Amino acid sequence: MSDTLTLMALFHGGTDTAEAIDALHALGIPDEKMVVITGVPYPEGALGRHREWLTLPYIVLAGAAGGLLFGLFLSAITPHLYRLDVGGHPPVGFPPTAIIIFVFTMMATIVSTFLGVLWEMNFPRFGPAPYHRLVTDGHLAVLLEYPAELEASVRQTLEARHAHHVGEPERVAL
Amino acid sequence: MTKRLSRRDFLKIAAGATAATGSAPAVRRIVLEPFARSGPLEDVLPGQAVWYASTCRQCAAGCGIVVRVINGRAKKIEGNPLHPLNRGKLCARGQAGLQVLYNPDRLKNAVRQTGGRGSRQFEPLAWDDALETLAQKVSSLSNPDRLAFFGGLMPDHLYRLTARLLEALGARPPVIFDLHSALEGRAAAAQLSQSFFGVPQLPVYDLARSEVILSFGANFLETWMSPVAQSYAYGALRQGQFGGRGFLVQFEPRLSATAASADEWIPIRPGAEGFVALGIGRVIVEERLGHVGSHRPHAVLYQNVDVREMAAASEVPVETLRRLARIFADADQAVAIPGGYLAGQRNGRASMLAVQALNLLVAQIGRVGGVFLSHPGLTAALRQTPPMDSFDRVLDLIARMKAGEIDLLLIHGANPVFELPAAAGFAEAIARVPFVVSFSPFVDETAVRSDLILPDHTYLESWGYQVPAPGTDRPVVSSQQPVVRPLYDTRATADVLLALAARLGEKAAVALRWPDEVAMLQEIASDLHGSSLGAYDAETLAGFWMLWRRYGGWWSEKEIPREPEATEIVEQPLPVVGPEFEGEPGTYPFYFYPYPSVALADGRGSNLPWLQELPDPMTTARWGTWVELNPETARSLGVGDNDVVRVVSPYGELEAPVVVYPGIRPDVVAIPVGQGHRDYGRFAQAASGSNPLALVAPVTDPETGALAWGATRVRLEATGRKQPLARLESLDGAGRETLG
Amino acid sequence: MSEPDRSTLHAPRSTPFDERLLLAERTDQEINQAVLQPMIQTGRGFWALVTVLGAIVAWGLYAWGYLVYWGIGVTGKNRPVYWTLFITTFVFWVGISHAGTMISAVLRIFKADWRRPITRGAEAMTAFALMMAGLYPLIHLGRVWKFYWMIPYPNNRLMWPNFQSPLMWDLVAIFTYLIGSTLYLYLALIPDMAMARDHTAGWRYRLYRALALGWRGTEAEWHKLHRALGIFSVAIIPIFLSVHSIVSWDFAVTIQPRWHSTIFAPYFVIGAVYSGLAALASILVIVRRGMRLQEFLRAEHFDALGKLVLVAGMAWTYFWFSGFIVEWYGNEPVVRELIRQEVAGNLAPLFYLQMSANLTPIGLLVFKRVRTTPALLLAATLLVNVGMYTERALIVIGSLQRNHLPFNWGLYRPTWVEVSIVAMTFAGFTLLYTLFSRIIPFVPVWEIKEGRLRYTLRRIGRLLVPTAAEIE
Amino acid sequence: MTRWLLFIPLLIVAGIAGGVLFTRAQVLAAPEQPIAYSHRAHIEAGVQCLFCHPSALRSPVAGIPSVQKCMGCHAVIEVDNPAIQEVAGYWERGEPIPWVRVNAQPDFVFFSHQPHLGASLSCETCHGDVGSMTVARPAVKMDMGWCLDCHLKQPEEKVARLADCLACHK
Amino acid sequence: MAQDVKPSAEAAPRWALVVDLDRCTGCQACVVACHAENNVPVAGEKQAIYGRWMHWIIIHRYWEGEYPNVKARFMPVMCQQCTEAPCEPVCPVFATYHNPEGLNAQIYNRCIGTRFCGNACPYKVRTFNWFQPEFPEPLTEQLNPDVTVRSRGIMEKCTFCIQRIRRAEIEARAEGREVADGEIQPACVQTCPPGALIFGDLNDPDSRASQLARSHRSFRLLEELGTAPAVIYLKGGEANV
Repeated sequence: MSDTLTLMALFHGGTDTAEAIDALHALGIPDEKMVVITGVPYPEGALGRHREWLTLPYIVLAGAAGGLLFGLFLSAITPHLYRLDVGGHPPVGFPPTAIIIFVFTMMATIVSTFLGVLWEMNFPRFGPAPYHRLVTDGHLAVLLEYPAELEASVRQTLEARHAHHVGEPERVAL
Repeated sequence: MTKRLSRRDFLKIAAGATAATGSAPAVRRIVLEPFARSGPLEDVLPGQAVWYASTCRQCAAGCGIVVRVINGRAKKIEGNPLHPLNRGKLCARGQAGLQVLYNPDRLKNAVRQTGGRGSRQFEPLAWDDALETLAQKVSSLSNPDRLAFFGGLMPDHLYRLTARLLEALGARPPVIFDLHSALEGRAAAAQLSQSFFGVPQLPVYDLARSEVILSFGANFLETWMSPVAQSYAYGALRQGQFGGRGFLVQFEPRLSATAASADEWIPIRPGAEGFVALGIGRVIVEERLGHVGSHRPHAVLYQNVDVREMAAASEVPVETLRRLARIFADADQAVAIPGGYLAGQRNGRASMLAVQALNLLVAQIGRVGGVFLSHPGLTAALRQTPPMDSFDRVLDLIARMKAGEIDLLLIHGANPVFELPAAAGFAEAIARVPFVVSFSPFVDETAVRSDLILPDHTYLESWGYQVPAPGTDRPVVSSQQPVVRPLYDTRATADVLLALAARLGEKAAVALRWPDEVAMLQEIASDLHGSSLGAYDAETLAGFWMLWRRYGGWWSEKEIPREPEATEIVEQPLPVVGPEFEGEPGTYPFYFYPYPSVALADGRGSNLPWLQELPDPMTTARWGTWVELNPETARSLGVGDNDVVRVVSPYGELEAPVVVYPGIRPDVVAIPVGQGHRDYGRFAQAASGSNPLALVAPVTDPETGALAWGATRVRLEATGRKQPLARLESLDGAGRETLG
Repeated sequence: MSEPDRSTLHAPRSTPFDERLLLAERTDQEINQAVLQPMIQTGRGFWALVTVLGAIVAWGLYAWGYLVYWGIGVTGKNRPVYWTLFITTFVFWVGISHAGTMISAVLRIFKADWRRPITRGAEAMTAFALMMAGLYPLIHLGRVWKFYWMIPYPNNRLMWPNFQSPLMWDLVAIFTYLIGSTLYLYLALIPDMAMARDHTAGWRYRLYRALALGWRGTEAEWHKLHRALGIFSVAIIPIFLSVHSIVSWDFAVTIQPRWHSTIFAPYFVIGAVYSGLAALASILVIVRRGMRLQEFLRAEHFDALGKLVLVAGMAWTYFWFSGFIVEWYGNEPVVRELIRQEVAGNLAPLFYLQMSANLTPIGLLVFKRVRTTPALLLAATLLVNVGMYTERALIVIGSLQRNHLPFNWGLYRPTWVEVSIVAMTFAGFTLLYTLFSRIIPFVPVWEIKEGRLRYTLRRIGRLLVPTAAEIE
Repeated sequence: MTRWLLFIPLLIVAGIAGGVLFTRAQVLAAPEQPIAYSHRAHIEAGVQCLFCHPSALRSPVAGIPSVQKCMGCHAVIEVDNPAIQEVAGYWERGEPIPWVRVNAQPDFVFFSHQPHLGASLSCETCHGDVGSMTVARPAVKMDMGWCLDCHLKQPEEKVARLADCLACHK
Repeated sequence: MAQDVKPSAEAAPRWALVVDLDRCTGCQACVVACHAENNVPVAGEKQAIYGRWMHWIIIHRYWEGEYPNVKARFMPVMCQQCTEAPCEPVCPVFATYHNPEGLNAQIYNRCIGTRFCGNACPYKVRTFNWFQPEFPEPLTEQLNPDVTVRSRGIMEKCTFCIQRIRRAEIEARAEGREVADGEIQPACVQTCPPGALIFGDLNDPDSRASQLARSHRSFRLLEELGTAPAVIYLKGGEANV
C-alpha cells in the first residue's frame, strides 16, 4: 500500500463510537489499525471488538511455582544446613512447612501478577504517546491508521457520528 | 616438672569424697594451693583457676571454705570438701562473702572524720599518722582502765592479741558482743554447759544419727549455731541411714524453716519451753518409760513437777506430752536441743536446764545420736576463744561510758549502735566518749560515730584461725589465709595492734613481741606440728605451715568422741521458773519475737546485694522488714498483706507491712532482724526496712545475764497505709502448689 | 453510555432514588471535580489535625527511643506477663487490616455493586493498618537492632531462621499481606492517577504522572487491568484468611492455658473481620463528612456495610461462645482460674466492658435507622472497636497473668512508654490516612463511572427503579 | 525519571560492600604496640611460641609474657637495643608493659587453647605465620563461620559435639 | 555446604538433676551459689516488687492446712531442661534449642528478646534482662569469666552450669577418660548443705542420679504436660525404702 495516515477522533458516547467503529470496519480498516481510548472500562465487546489473548496467567503460574520452590527451600532445606533440634520436633515438620510454602507461594503469585501486568502493558512508559486529556472527562478517543486514499471517507464517516477534535493525534507526554 | 606435678596432685581433692553419709561418691577435682605473699605461684597460669582454702567469717560457726581465684581475683566461694565441719557445703551467707570483698562501699584507706562525729566527712589518713594518733591517745590515758575495747565477731588470734595487749596495758579485757551470737543464745548455752558439764563449751548434738529430735526453739537449719553442719546432718537424718527416717519435733511460737522441715511443729507459748521439757521428763519418770532404769537416778529432778500444771502453763495438752515422752524415751537414739529462743527469755537458764536434763534422763549424753562435746585434742592450746560475753557486761560498759569513765573506745567487728537494743542507750553513751576508733572496713552506724576509722582487711584478704564452735565430732581448727592481695590500703587490725604495741614499748611490746600477724600464726600453728592424730603432717615446720594453709586448718584424721560428765547440779530438783515480759499484757497484748534473718543474719549481711535479694524461705520476702501476723490476728486487726502496721513496745515503735503468716501463734508478732540501716553502704540503705531492736527491752536473764531478746510485749496499730513487699511468691497464688 | 431520559430528572427529591440520580445526572467532568476538589483545597482544620497527629507521633517515637535505650524494663511487662499492650495492639491492627480485602476482594468477586465507592478507602485502611501492625514485632523486641536475624539470608554462620516458630510465619505472612494489599491498592489506582494527571498541575501533576505509569486507557490496558485485579481478588483472600490465623497461632501453639485452643484461628479471623468492618464504617462516616463526599458515600452503602458488621458481629459472638463454653465446661483448673479472674476477678471490669461493647452494637445495627444515620453508625462501630481491643488485651495479657503454678502468677500495669507508643500508632494511622485522602482520590472514580454505565432508570408504574445491566 | 530509581539499589549495594571491606580491614589491622616488638626476630632467634606463651598448653588463654619473663633473657641479650631498654625501664619501674591484645574473642564466646593444642593444632593454623610478622596482626577474621569451617570438617563422631552451639557459646 | 549433624554421633549423656524434697530445708544456699557462678544480676527492691527478679533457681514454698496444724513445704524450681521443651520451637532465631546432651540450651548472643519462650514455658523459669544489669565497681571483679554477662533485652535461664560440665569434659578428654559420676557438680548441687540436689547422667544406669530417679518417690513437675523434664523430684515425707 502507499503511505498511511494516523488520525484521532473524540466521541461523546459509546453508541456513536461503536457505530463509528463498525463503519470503519466497513471501510476495510481492521481492528489492529484502531485503538480505542476510554476513561471508563467499557464492557467486553461493547464497542464491537473482540478480546485479545493474554500471557498474564502463565506469568502468574510461573511466579507461583517459583514461590513454592523458595518456600520449600526455606522450610525444608535450610533446617538441614545447620541442624538444631527444637522441642522434640523433627527438623522438618509438615505443618510449619505447609504454612511457609503456602505463604511464599501466595506472595510470589501476587508479586508476579503485578509485575506481569506491568510488563504486559509495558509500563512504566512515560514517553509522549497519542492521547487526549478529554478522555478522562468521559470522551472516547478512537485512534486509527488508514491508507491515505481513504482520507475523505474516513473523515466523513467520523463526522457523521458526531466525532469532534478529528485530526492529527497530538502526542502528549504521559 | 615432675616434681611440680606431684606436688600439685598432692592436694587434688575429690569434692564430697569425705562425705560420711549417703552423698555422691563425687570426684570433682580441685587443686588447693597455699597463698603466696609475694609474686604469683610459679605454676599458676593466666586464666587458670587456683583454689585457696580459708575460713568463713560470716558467722561464728567457722566453716572451711575454698575460694576459686583467677588472675588474682576471687571468683567463687565453696565449702572446703576436706573440712570435717561443713564437708564442702556452704550456706547462702558464706557464698555471699565475695561481695564483702568486692563491696563498692568499702573504705579504701584509713580516715579521720573531719566534720566531727556523724558528719560523714572523711579525710584520708596515712597509716603512720593514724598509728601515731592512736599510740598518743593510749599513752596519754590518765588510767589504763579508761580504755575499753568492744569486740564482735573476732578471729581467735586477734582476740588473743587484743586480750594480751589490754592486759599488758592494765586495761580490762575486751567486751565481746555480737547480736547474732546473742540471738543464738551462745552465751547462755556456754554457761549452761559450764553448770551442766563443767566446761563452758557449746555442746554438739548428733542430729545425723538420731532417731528422735525434740528441738526447743533451736532454728538449727537457718541461723542457730552451725547451720551448715546441722543441715548436712539433717540430710542424713532424713534419707541417710538405710532408708531410716528420723523424727523431728520443733517447739516454737513461730514456724521457722526448721519447723517447716520438722515432722511436727508445736506452736508453744513463748517462754514455756521449760515447762514442756519438765512435763515430758516427769511423764518419763512417772511411767518408767524407755530403757529400763535409765531414769531412776534422776527421779529427783522432777519431784516438784506436776504434768497438768506444765501442760496448762505451756498450752500443750497432756496427751501430747505423754505421746512425745513415749516417742522420745523409746528411741534408741534421741536428743533434746535447748535452742536460742529459750536463752532469749528471762527464764532462759531454767528452760535450757530442763531441756538438757531430758538428754540426761534418757541417757543420751555422750551416746551416738545424743549430745557431745567437741574434743579439743591438740587444739586445746588454741582454744583461747573469745568468751561469749553476756549482755550484762555490755550494759556495764555502757554505764561506764555514760558516767564518762571511758576516754578511748576501740571497736572491732561489731556495730553496737545497730545491734544493741536502742533502749540500752549505746548511741547516747558513745557520744560521751572523747575519742572513738573503729576498725570497721565499712562506714557503719558505729563507725560514723567514731573519730578514726582504721579499716581492717575483709576476711578474704586476711590471715587468722578459728576454732569452730560448737565444732564437730573431732578436734578442728580452721585456718584463714588471704585468697587475694588486699584490694585497698587497708591494714590487718592484728598488725595495727602489733605496731601499736611496738610504739608503746614496755610491757605491751613484750607481750606482743611478734613482728607481724603471720609470724604469730606460724608460732601458734606450730603447736600442732608433729601430731599423729592430724589428717596430715610434715617433716619440717615450714612444710607443716604450708599444709596448714593448703588444707585450711588442722583436724584429726578420725572421729574422737568426747563424753561430757554431768555435774552435781543435775542431782537437785530442776527449777520451775515462768517467763516474765516487759509491758503490761493489757496495753501490750502480743509477745514480740524478733528473729535473725537467714539472709542478713543480725544485719551484717544487709550490705550485700545477693543477700538483700535473697528470699526469706518462709515468707519469700526480701529487701525489707515485715511483720508476721497470724491470719486470725490480722483479721481482728482488719489488716491484710502489705498493709502497714505500727508495732509499739514500751521502749519504741516501728512501722512495717504485714505478712499474713499461717505459721505463727495468734498472740505472737514476729519481725526479722537485719534491715533498718542508716549507714553501712548503698545496698543496706537502699532497702526499705527498720530495725526491730528499737522495740526490744534491754533486759537480761538474771541467771545468765544474757540478753532476754524475747521478753518484750508489743501492741499493734493499723496505719491504713499500704506498702508492697518484694515477695517471690504471687499473693494471688495464695501459697497453693496446684489448682487441683 | 446510558443517559437517563431527561424528563425524569425533575422528579421530586424525596424518593430514595434521588440520591442515586444525583450521580446519574453528573457528567464525568463533574465527578472528577467532585473528587479532586476536596483533595486540593485543604482548610485550616486539616493542617491543625496534621500538626496534632504529627506531635503525637513524634512523642511516640521519643518513647520508642527511650524504650530502646533503657530496655524493655521501662514497659510494664514482668514475669510471667511477657507480652502486653504491644502484642495486643499488634493483633488489633492486623485485625483492622482485614476489612479492606474483605470489601474489595470478596465483594469484587461477588460483583456487589455497592462496594464501588468504598473499596479504595477500605484498601487504604488495610495497607496503613498493616504498616502500624508491622511496627510492633520490632518495637517489642528486647534487642531490636538484631531484628535482621529473622530475615532469611545466607551467612557464613550457616544459620537460618527457625521456620518452626510462629513468629517466622507471622513475619512472612504479614509481609506478604502488606505487599499484596499495597499492590492491590496501587493497581486499582492507576487509571485514577491518569485522571488526576489530566486535571492537575505543579507537583501534583508530576506525582500523578509518575504514579500513572503512562496510562492512557486503551481497551487493551483496561482488559489487562481487569484480569490482574481478578487474579488479585482471588489470590488475596486465602492470604487474608491465613494472616490472622497465623497471628492466632502465635498464641495457640503454646501450652499456655486459654491460648492452647483449636478455635483460635477462625475466632481471630472473624474477630478481625468484625473489628475491621466496624473500623471501616467509622472511617467512612468521618471522611465523608470531612471531604464532603456525600454524593458518593450514601445511605445505601452504610446500610449494606452496617449489615455486614451485624453479620460479622453475630458470627463473632457464636465463635466466642463456642470457645467459652468448652473452656467453662471443661473446668480445667487453670482455665477455671482464668475465667474466674475475668468474670469475678481483677479483670472483671475489662471483661464486662468487652462483652457489652461487642454485643450492644449487634443489637443496634439491627435497625436500619442506626445503619443509615452516620452519627449512630459511628457510635456503634466505634463501640465495636473498643470491645475488640479490650478482647485482645484480655486474651494476651489476661491469660499470661495465670499459669499452672500459682506461685508464679503475676499482675501487669502499663506504663507511659507503652501507652505513648500505642497512641503513636493510632495517630500514625490517622495521619497516613488523612494525608492519603488529600493526595489520592478517595473514591475510585473509574469504578464509579464503570458502575454508572450499568444503571438505567426504568419507570415501573409510578416508581423510578434503577436497573443494572448484566454485563461482564 | 526511572533512571534515578536505578541508582538507589546501586548505592545500597556499594554501601554494604564498602562497609564490609572497611570492617574487614579494621579487624585485620595490626594494633599499635607500646614497644616495637618483632615476632619474626624472636622466631628467627629460635624461640618457640610456647616458650613465651606456655599457658596455651594447659589453660584457656595463651597469655602475654610478664616483664619478668622478658628480662629473663634480655637482662643479658641485646641490652643496648633501645627497645629492650624501654622494656628494662618498665622492669625497673615495676610496671607491666601495656601490650595491646591482637587476637581476642568476644565475651559470649568460650575459647580455650588447651583442647585445640590437645587436638595437635599448630599455632599457625589460626594465628597465621606470626614468625614472618614484624608486628603481630590477626591472620584471619575469627568469626563464627571461620570456627565452624574447621569444626564441621572433623570426624563424623565428633561433629555433633563440635557443631553444638554450647561448644563455643557460654 | 549442607552438613547434617546427627545429634547422637557420640554416646551422649543425658544430664539430669534429682531434687530430694525430703532433704530440702529451703535454706537458699543454692540461690546465692547460682548468682555467684552464673553472673546472675540483682534486680533491686523496686524491680523485685514488680516480679522482675532474676534468680535462675527459686524455692517455692507451699502452705498446707490451717493454724495450728499448718505445714509448709519447699520445692526448688529451676529450668527443667525438658526433653520436649515447649520453649524451643517458638524461638524465631534458634537462640534456644536442644543440644546433643539433652540440655535445653540458651545462646545469649543469639537472643533477640521476643520473650516467646518465656510465654511458652509452663514452669516460668526463664528470666528476662529488663534493664542493663548493674555491677557497681569493683563487684565486676567477681564475675565468672566462664559465663557471659548478659546485656539488656535477653532471655536467660538455668543451664545446669554448662561451663562446669564443659570444663569437666575437656579435662576428662585431655586425660583420655570418661567423666566420672559426681565429677560434674552445678554450683547449686555443690553447695546444697543437706545434699538435696544430685546431678548425674540418666543414660548411665549406675549413676547415683539415675538410681534415685528410679525411686518410688520420684515424680516430675507438671508431668501431665508431657514436657518430660530432666529434673526429677523425690517426694518428701517418707523413707526411701
